[in-house]
Amino acid sequence: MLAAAAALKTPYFDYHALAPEIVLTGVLCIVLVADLIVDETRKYLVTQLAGIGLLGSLIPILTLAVSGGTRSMFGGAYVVDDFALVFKAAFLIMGYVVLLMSSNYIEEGDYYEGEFSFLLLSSILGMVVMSSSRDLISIFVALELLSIPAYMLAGWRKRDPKSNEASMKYYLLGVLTSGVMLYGMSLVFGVTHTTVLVKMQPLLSSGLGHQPIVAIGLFFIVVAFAFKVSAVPFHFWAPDTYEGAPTPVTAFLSVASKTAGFVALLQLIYLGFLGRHDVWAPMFWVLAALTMTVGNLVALRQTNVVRLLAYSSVAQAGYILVPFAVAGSNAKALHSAQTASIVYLLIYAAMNLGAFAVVIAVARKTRSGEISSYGGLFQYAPGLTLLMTAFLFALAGIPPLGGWFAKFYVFRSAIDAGGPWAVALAVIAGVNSVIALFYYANIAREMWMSPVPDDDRTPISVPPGLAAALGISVIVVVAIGVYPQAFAHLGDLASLAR
Amino acid sequence: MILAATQHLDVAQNIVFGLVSLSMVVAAIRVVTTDNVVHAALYLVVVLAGVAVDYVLLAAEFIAVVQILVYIGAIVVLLLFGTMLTRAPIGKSADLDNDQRWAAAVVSLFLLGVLGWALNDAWGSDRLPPAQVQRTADVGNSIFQTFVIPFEVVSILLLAALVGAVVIARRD
Amino acid sequence: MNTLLRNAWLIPAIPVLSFVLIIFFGKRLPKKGSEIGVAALGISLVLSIATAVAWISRHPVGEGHEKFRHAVDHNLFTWFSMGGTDVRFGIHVDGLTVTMLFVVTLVSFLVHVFSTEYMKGDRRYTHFFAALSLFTSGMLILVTAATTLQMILGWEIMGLCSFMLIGHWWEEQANSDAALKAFFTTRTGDIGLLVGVSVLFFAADRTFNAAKINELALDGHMSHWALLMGATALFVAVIGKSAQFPLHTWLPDAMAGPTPVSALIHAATMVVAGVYLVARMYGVFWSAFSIGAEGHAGVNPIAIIGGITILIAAALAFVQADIKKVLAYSTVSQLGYMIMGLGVGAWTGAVFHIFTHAFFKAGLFLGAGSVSHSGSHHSFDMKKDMGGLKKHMPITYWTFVVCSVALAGLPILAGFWSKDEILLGAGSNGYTAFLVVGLIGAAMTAAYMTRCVYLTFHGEARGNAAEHHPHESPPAITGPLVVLASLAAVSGLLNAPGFELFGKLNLNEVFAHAGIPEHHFSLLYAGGSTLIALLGITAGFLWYFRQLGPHGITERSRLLRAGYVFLDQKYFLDVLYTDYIIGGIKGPIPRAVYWFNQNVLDGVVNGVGVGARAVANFVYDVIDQKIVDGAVNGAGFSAEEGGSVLRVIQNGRVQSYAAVMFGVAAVSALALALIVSR
Amino acid sequence: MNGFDHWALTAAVFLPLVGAVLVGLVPKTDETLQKAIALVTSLVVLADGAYLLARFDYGNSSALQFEVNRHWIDAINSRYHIGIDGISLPLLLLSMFITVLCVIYSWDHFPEPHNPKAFLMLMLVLEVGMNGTFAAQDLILFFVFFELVLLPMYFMIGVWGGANRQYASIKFFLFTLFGSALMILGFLALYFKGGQTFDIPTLINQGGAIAHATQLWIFAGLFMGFAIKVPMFPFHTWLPDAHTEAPTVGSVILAAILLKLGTYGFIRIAIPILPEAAKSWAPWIGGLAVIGIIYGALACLAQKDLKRLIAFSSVAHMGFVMLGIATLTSYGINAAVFGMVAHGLITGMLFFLAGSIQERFHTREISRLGGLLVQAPQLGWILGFCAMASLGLPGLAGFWGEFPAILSSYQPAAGLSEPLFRFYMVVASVGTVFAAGYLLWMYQRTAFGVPKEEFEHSHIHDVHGPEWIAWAPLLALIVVLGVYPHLLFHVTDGAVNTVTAAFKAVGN
Amino acid sequence: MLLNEFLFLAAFLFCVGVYGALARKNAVLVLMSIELILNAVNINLVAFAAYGHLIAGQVFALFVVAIAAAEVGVGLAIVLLIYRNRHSVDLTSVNSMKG
Repeated sequence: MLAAAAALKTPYFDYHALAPEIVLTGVLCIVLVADLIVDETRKYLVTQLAGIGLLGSLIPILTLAVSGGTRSMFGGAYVVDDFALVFKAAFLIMGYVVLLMSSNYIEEGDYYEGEFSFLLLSSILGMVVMSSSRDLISIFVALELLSIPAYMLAGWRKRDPKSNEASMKYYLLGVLTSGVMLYGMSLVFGVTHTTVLVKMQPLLSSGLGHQPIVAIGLFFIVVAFAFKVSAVPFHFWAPDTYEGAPTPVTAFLSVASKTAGFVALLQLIYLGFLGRHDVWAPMFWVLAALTMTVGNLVALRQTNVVRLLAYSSVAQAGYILVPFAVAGSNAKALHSAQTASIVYLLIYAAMNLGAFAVVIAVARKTRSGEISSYGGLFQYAPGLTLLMTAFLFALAGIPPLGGWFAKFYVFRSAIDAGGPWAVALAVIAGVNSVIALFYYANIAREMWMSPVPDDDRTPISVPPGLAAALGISVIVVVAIGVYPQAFAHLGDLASLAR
Repeated sequence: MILAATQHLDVAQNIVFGLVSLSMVVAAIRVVTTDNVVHAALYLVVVLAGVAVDYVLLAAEFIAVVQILVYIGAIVVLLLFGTMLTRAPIGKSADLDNDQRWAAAVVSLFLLGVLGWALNDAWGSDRLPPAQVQRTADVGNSIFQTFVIPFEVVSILLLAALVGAVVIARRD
Repeated sequence: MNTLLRNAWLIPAIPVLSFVLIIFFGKRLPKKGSEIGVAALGISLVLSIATAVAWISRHPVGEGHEKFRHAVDHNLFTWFSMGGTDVRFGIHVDGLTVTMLFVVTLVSFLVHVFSTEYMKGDRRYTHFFAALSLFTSGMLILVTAATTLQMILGWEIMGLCSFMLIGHWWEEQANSDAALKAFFTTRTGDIGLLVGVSVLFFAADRTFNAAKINELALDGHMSHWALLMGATALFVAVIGKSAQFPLHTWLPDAMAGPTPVSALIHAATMVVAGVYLVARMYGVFWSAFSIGAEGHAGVNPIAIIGGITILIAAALAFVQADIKKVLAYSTVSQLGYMIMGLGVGAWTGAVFHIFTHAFFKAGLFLGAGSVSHSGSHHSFDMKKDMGGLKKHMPITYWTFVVCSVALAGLPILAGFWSKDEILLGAGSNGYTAFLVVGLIGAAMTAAYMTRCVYLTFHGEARGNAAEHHPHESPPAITGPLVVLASLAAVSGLLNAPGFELFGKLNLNEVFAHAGIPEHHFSLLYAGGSTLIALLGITAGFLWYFRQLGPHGITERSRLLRAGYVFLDQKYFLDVLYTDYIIGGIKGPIPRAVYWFNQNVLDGVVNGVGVGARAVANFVYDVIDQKIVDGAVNGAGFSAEEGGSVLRVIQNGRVQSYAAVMFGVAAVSALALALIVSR
Repeated sequence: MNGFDHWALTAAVFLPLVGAVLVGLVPKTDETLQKAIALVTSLVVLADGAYLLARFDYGNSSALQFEVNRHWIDAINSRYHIGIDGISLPLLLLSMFITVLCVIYSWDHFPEPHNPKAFLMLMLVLEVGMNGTFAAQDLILFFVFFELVLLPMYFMIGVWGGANRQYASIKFFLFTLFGSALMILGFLALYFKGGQTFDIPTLINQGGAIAHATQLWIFAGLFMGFAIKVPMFPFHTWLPDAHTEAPTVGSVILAAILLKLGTYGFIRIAIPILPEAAKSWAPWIGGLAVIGIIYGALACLAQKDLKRLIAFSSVAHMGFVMLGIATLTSYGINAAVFGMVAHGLITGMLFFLAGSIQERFHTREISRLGGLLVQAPQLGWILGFCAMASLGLPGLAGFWGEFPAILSSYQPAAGLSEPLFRFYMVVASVGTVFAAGYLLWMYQRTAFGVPKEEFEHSHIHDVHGPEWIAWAPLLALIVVLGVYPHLLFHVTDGAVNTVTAAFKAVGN
Repeated sequence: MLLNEFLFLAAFLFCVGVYGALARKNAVLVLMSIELILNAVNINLVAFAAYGHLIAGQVFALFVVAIAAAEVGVGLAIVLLIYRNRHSVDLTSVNSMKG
């Protein structure tokens, strides 16, 4: 027994490296407890607490960034490097913005407020963990932690059948794809006998990797994340869930959850499956092309703004997938491809959060998600209109709003890779960005050029939380557009393979 | 001698595996084809128990125990509760399948074919090494050393699932 | 004296200034701006005369027939420079310039004066004078231009002003139609100008300088192909501007403008510009079409076009009822003479014809204007509204007759000398066919002018001439008439044998160098052409005798008296003219020609317009809106359609989604596995 | 160089933005102040332009002047590099100038739904984009400014436009975006093939080294971007719709400046960086240009709408500009730059007139107009003047864009087919006749004759104050440049020679 | 014993699970099918663990079991939620959002 006890060594813990997770976990617990204590009428305090906690978790990230270096734990299974730090910080900020957006929404809708914050925080914790996860088990666990609360958040408007439906669809498809992913992981594990990405990489690129089963394993793993980032044809859940879920949750799903999926993909592709672009390049080529095209084409016919944004976010995922498809042809392209995806993700987050914030604000008055309800918005809410216009055209990639730089980076990675396939994909992306403009501009058209549908011109009151969310988003969007170097630098920093 | 013993054991194992597998296959098919929800749950128990037996055959006793405890003891019960709470007909009901079952069958058979081909290609006749029991302590060590972070994460996950499920499921 | 020559740019500049002043201040002046125009042209006239004097007193170089004066080629400033080419704005003064300056400023001055009375009370009196000034300056810019580019400038300014002036009374659709037609037709010819100038620019090693181009063309330094192309292109422009067959149809329509404008267009500006261009760039044409070369004679497009124009236009002049149209066709015909003259190598003759023609044609037009102003109550229809005006308007009548006779080419009067020189050139240079054409043209000219004079001033007063009270025009109108008639009478003497001042003054180094032949007065030609002209006049009278019955008898007897000397020829002419030519002219030929003119040529011109519009509608409605734009909209539509097809898959059922996902996953997995294991 | 020289160009680009923000801060009701700020801003910018004009070293017009080269996006090696040479200077000035006139013209002409604040802000933002494009010496910077004009113009058309404005505005937007998507791909290819830089002067030095086949493809991408903006046949269909529906000021800016961005792109970027490809593409560009000349003219003849006619005439006129560019000669490109400026002045002026006519008659249908000269003689004469200028009458600015282009196509750069370009020359010359055709026919139908019955008794006031102030400088410039083209040619010539330097080695 | 015996069994269970998830109307039955899939994964993991003497495989399997429990719990909660609002757990009728 003693021997056994001795053998049970306490693992090496780098507490500094884990500090963000620890702080966040602490906040999680405090929120849970506070929710029990705080009086029903003052639940907003819990939300504020959660917000402060999220920001507090940023502090250790800053200290880690200052101290620099890569901290690898558990044989490379859990790594805190610049990539991880950038994304952890990004997730925390996204979480904070979503919290800002949701505070009034949840309160006024009379939904469970404390638990909402709690689940949101857990999901964010899952994402924060995901950023550092460099083995299959951690990735799986992190994925589940970020997903399961999200399934429930999607159904948070309990009395609304649509919200229930959103939750159910998301849950079922999510669980099924995670089953597929697990099956793929088990196969890869069986071939390589390891779960740590950096250890399986050389094995996968050796002769061992050239078995059909490996291709199937890798593909099955990717399926789960393709689902998570709503890549066509694994996107079906997205429009329905986005439409049914509470709008802040939709924003969360379309931004944070999607980013988390991409974070996992980045790690898997650029660490674990590096050197196997013979498998993933064609896969991502098809995924990217389909995702952009289908997302955009279907978006053309949408009449509901949330659903439209859902398809738009599908299409946006397509652009982010482009670099994956073209990376791998050479080392330089690998770097620029990664950077492209990362930069795109960060910029996309700001644009999309902003757009959803406006949707929430407008819905406060119109109580509708129909695009036609945006008619003449400019006449009674010029500020919101201006903001929405900025976000929409940023999403469309029109300079000087941030989106152009994201798209530019994607194009850049494709051209950097060179070759007919890469250029063809770039052209597809280019054509798609034109198609996309049509529906983004359609909303702008409705806001600026159409009459007010019911002639109700009462101004829209924007609660401070929402206003702050809008402010943060728009500042980021414009700042990136004008001085993209800031984010480009982050992208360079966060690159996994250098 | 040892080799002979191993071979004997192997034969025995194979017989057990064959029987168990057969029942699992039948039970699994019944789970997805039976027209009685409760029966389905019971067939599921057979499958899950079979899985536990397989774990034993693979010398993973700890997992086998966990399998019985968590799956048969908790999950199936949970599912049965779910069946009750949603007032599913306890007896037969005609339409438990939707109209795309043929498509589903095609997809899954195709998938089975692909997987079978690829598995055969990869591990065609690889034998399992003689069973070496992996001690529970080793598993424990591994969990609390290498996989401590996933472990912690799972604990938070369970907490979150609990809190969330309560909110979602409760009447208000 | 060189200072005067160098500053000849002042001559076009003053009318430009006048234009600007009239536009901006004209309406506020007591005489509504006309005083500025008259004064400006007066000054220009004086300067022109001074320039001419300066030119004459310029010291000639060379010997005998080769004696010439150096042209003044003076750069004023750099117009622009690009690609290493410095394009200067300069003036070129030589005999031709001086001649033209004098003609243009004089005629224009007189037209200005005439207009002060003629246009009195017009709605756009001020505008009219402004345009008149600009018009004149356009021609003056053209004639003083040192470069082909400046020529384009002057050329197009005239185009603009002709548009403005022909369409002066734009309230009437017909007038603006005529203005548009004039502009389009000349503009069509201008394709040639643009192309020709471009070709010559490069052929002459990147210069626009006209003198340089001429020099190089005559030196044989230019490739013959480029020369031919350039010359042909320029000649296309000339055909348009100088109303040569087949682009002559705009000119009669241009009679829609006020009469002084017609006088200006026909005598001194616009249509003469084409002839001037050929004369100015003669080196190019001479070399390109080998005008002077032995063996080539008789086959150059300039002469051919000129010849055709003479006959075609002259024939047409017979059937016009509108006095101005008679004069217009007459101008076309006379321009044909000039062009033909240039084509047959009679450079001096052609230029001299410009000179003389300006006076009598301006006189005729102004005379017609005088008639309509005071005699026929603003009508130009000879048959309906005139007749018998001789007694009411003696000054107008006599000046008109003098000019007519000058046009017909009877000796001593101006037309005789110039026409004679052209015919002489044609004959001497081996262009015999064109000599015949010229002679026939001369006869026809004499005949139709006789008809015109008769219908206008003789016989019974008809229509307006009878109903309203015809009277003589005021001095502002008759003054110019008298001046012009006098000049029509005497100006021809300038190049009369023994005198030959004109030819000498006009000779410049380029032509001296090229050896363009000069021919001396020949009694044979002179006599012949005089004879022909008289025959024409006689025939005219005979015709009227036959047609007009009793009144015709006096007409014929009067003619018999006047042409008693030629009694012998009378019978011969009678048969020839009456039975064949005039019978033909009266009968099928003019009708056919007119039909051809109205339906084919004019039809082509108008048809081009209609056709262009039809093509335009097709291009716009079908190609642009349906095909090109349709493709764009179609792309958008199909994108949307694609979207709605794809939407069908999104049927809302979660298990359908799952089925698609798994199906795709299974198939893709197999595909990937196969790719990898390959 | 004195101290302000370093800032002058940056100020020229960004001062309008400051103005826009200031206008944005003014309360919505205080319209006079908004207008005043906009006017003062645009005037200050113009004054800055005058400063640039005064300090510009004309003897060295091929060199970049007032150059600023600072860090911007290091990650992609893109820099804030601005500077102007003889080609950009006139266009930059034109842009400043037109903006001032537009502000003046708008003074009491704000189209429905009024809202001068937003309108003026858009106009000033538009100016930022236009000025920036002409000053940018970095491809990415160029791209950003190039695209920056899209949004304001989209809204200007879409909000303040005519009946069919929504369709027109989105069409404009989609078309141009399509081009720029391909253009940016071309830029990126240049970056990777041309030595990892976006710096235009550097690329001009290095771009020739790119393999010919690659050049062809890159040029194709750039061509799409620029040709749509120009617009060249068959990418022009956005233009008539956009022009027809845009408010007057929008049309003016669109015609006067925005179309120039495309041709400017050819001269500044596509041709000097990729001379080999330019040579291979030139016959096709020239062909499309002359098709555009004839096609645009024919389409004009078919028009019933005044503004649409002027819009199609832009297709034809830009055809001349592109023909000049396609010759790849100094003459041709000089002509092109002149043509750009001239077209800017003249067509801008024509759109002003069309706007004023519409304002007075509430229709632009040519068949309903007539007798303009009777009711509003000054307006009518100005229209006639502009029609004459537009059809390329010598002595007015339009001629110097057309004739040298025709001239240059007689002898294109070495290596280009002379017979082909000579054929183009003749076709283009025929185009001048067509131009006369549609313009004068339009003039005849609108200005000549007597007013139609429906307007016979309506009071049509003649040109009024703000209109005179806005138009007089344009009219004066049309004449001045037409009479003395040296003013412009001596600025552009030096810079153009550097553009054509690559073709000079072989005889031009 | 052959490794593949287990792997084939797992693959079979996986595919049966997939069939069930796609073809069953009742939400609870779909949850059961998902359990089949997860068990297939676990058989794989444990088989590989035995094949290569890898502790990680078993640990992985344990995590899968734990998370499967959480998933089922959440899944049932959601099914109950749906049932409460619609009085049905028929997944084919849950299709109010589409297109």
